[in-house]
Amino acid sequence: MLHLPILQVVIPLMAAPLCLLLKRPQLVWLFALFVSTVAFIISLLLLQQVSTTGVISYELGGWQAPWGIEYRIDQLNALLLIIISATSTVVLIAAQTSIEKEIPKNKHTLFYILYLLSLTGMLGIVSTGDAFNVFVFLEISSLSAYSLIALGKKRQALWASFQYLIMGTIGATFILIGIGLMYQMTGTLNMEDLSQRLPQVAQTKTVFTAFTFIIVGICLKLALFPLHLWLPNAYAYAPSIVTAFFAATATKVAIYLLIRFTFTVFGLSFSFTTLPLQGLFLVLGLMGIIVASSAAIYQKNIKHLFAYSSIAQVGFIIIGLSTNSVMGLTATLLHLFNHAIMKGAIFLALGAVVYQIGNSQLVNFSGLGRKMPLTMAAIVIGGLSLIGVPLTAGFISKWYLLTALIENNWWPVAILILLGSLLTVIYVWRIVEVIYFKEPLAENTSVTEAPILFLISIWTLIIANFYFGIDTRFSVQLTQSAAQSLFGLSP
Amino acid sequence: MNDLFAVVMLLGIYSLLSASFFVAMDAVDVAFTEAAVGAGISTLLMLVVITMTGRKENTKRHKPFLALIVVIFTGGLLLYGTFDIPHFGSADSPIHNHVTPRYINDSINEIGIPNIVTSVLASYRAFDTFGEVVVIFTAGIGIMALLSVAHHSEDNHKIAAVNDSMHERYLVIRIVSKILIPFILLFALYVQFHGDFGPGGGFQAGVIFAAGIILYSMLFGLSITRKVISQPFIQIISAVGVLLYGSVGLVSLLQGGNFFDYNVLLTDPVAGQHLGILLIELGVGCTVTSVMIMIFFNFAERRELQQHNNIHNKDLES
Amino acid sequence: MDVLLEIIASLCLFIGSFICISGGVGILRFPDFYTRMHAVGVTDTLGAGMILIGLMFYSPDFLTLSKLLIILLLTLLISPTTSHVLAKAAMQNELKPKLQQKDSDKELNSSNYS
Amino acid sequence: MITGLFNNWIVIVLMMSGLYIVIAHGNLIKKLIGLSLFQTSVFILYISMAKVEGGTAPILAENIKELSNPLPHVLILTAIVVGISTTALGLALVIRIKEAYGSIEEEDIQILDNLPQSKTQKKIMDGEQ
Repeated sequence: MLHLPILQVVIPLMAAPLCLLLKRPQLVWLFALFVSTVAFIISLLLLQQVSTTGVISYELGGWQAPWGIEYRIDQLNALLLIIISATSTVVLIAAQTSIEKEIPKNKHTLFYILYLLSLTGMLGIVSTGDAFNVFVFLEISSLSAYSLIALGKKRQALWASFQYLIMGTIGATFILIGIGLMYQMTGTLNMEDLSQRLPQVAQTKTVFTAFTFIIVGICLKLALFPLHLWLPNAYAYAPSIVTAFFAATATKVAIYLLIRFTFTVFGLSFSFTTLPLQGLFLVLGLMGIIVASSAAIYQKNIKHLFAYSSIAQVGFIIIGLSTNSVMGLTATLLHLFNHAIMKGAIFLALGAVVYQIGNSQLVNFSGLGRKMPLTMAAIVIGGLSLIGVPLTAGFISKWYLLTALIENNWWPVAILILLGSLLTVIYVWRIVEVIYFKEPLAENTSVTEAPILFLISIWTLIIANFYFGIDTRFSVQLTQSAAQSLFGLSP
Repeated sequence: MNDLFAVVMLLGIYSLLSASFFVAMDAVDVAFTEAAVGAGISTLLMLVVITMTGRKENTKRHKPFLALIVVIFTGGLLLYGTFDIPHFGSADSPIHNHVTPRYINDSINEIGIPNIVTSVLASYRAFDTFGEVVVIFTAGIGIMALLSVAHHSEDNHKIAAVNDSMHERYLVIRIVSKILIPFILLFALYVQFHGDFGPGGGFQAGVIFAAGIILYSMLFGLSITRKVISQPFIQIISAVGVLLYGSVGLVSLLQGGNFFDYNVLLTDPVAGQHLGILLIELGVGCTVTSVMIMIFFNFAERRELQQHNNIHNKDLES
Repeated sequence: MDVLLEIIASLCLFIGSFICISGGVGILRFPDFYTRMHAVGVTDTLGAGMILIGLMFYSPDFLTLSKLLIILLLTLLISPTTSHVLAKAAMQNELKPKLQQKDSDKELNSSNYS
Repeated sequence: MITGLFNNWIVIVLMMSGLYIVIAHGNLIKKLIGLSLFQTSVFILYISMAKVEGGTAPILAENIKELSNPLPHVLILTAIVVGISTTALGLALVIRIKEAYGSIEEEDIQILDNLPQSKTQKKIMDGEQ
């Protein structure tokens, strides 16, 4: 029990090179699935431990915190760990079937290794309490992400991956500069230690610059509105499994970093009073919602469509942050959780379609509602959840967000958000129309339902979607107490 | 400048100059690494790629004004940020007074090796270094996933024929490097095991070792080198390096300490630290060597394949 | 004795640096690739060698001396080889030396290289 | 006053030239070169902050009192490795892009990407009719 925090990261990490020794893809898949499940169980145990004993601190190498590297798990970390490891496990169930048609046979083993490394990177970013360690694990996850995206079948995948590499590296280097400036002013790299030492130098120009660089760097990774250009292509051309995994987790990790740096490291008073961060997040979030949703309406490829929708959802999440209240932060975290569930399901379902008909152009979907009823139902339910229809998980997070906005008396913002949801209705309706009210294309008449492993993983997420839409005790309680502890209130 | 070859050479020179700057700034370990990596391996890799993609650049600028605005804005912000930075070389700035004094004053008692950089790298912040090894392992795997080609067995006569013709052309340099390569490998091993006392360590040693082998394969042909060091073999070595590093941590877990707590490896904590550092440096060395060789092999194989295809296409056309 | 050592050492250093500078001048003043490379290749070996020898006289202990000796040997081995390879690469890329080019240079060139 | 910050200003100039190359140049190899220039300049920023006036390299020996700060050195060792990994991966991508598109200029690639798309769009429109 004592070593859970480190095992959470090290088990998938050590499993990756072991896969190289196993060689046989079938075996490697089972092994990766097993490892991911173990990681999921560990994250649940960690959550339980956190909620009984409070923050867990684990000193690597037995060196005390500011000198050695510390792993620090509180409720926020535990929540993120669960999101990441759970989606990873569910997505892996379908992986074997999906990559059969999308990736050449001799690269299957390498695919699983990269997948595990990417999982490791994300888990590492979330668990660590050391600013520089964040950078190292960020690079592990990004490097594996670039290679995974480049494994896509079309040549556009290569170009998308290269663009992502350039943007991602600039972002990471910005974070590195920020960490360097911070270190120069305080002499420490440990987040807890930084948060104690930064207020003494908070008024200096250097700390302001450091903060800006870190925020911009994270926003590049996050694909916040004006910096989102790399995302749609990367999501659209990557292998379907990779898209499902990244759409559910990658932006979440970046948002975690944003919350961690603004709330914990720099502290509330610095982030929200010294800087106009609140207004900035609000404006960028709103613009992101409107622009990305409108762009989504005009997409011809459904993967592109939902990629733009992801950018819009990031907008919702950021607006929650900008309210600077416990309620708003709860909404943000809830939406993190719920968005992972619904986007995971949607992209997995798209993966199933790609498996059956070879691409994800909107035209090809016509009439598929009768051919692949379960898969299509999953896409529609996911879409409804994106809109925020009651009984789905999306409703809960939208509800909390609106409550938080009304609490702040931000009526215009609330109205704009409803408008954004309206745009969501439009693009989801386009898909519904094509799926159910059009005749199937000639070449798609013999299409059948997706393979069973696909259906298992898709419907696991859909059922979770309904469950968290109806029984909100678990998710709301968890996010609320995480938000309260971030604001320094005792839960 | 639109000749990429010249640009790459200039980048190499820039790296070498910054390495000398690092020496002037007392960062000998970093200088060593920068010289080996920046001026050595990365220049080499870029040159290999240029031979495949052409060395002329289109001179048209892409978005000069946007770029200029971004650059001026970022630069201005950074400039603004520098005004409160502690002055260069001043001993009373926070970084010299908060965390570091413990490394400087106590590491000799706690770890027992004179090179503080190595003790911080391999013990106090061992997990960062583990991450670094995994990063390079990831890059190796990623490049393999991108570039690996199916193997076709080559017949020995052909190799011998090519070998002979090359022997004529590269006689001098072949003989000289035959003399030099053993020394390069020996030097790599020296750097590997001397990292506790002077600048050096697993990473630098790995790069030098890989450079020796890459030199050999450039002069004597890939196929001959591949007979000694086959692809699967390097892959296994790179995995073993990461596993070795990680299992040092796992063993310390089993012994009742925290992850990477070398104190519990042996009964005497300082000896335990020595053992731990030795083992993880070995792990780093293994992974770095094999990944570097792997990267070069994959690049060069791809290049051979391209040339082969080109010749084939020309035959078809004529 | 010390004075003598000092004088020898500084003489070596002086000669070495003079040769290096002359190489630098050569790189600027010579007309084409091969002659420039000649300037650098020759002076680099000799100049660096002289500087290393000079430093050896200054070295405080045996360890430094032996390290310098190894560097010297490596320089002697590597520097000519690299010049050789450079020249060879230039020849293979059909870079022609600039010979005495006056009125009749075309004939001269063709007669030399046909 | 001014000399104490001089090192940072040099670093800023270097960094910004790297960043400019990344954004403004269309050639992919040139972009990677700019990226590595950018990263190397950040290394210089870190290393120059570690220097202590009158200090020596952080290797313990007798009769040495003042040492430079070893921690930034450690961080930069890690960062150099990360840098070379990124560059190598980027180069591998460039090779594949060259094979797939036949060019490594950003503009050519964008043109080539748009061509088949317009073709498919036509196809789609035909299909709808």
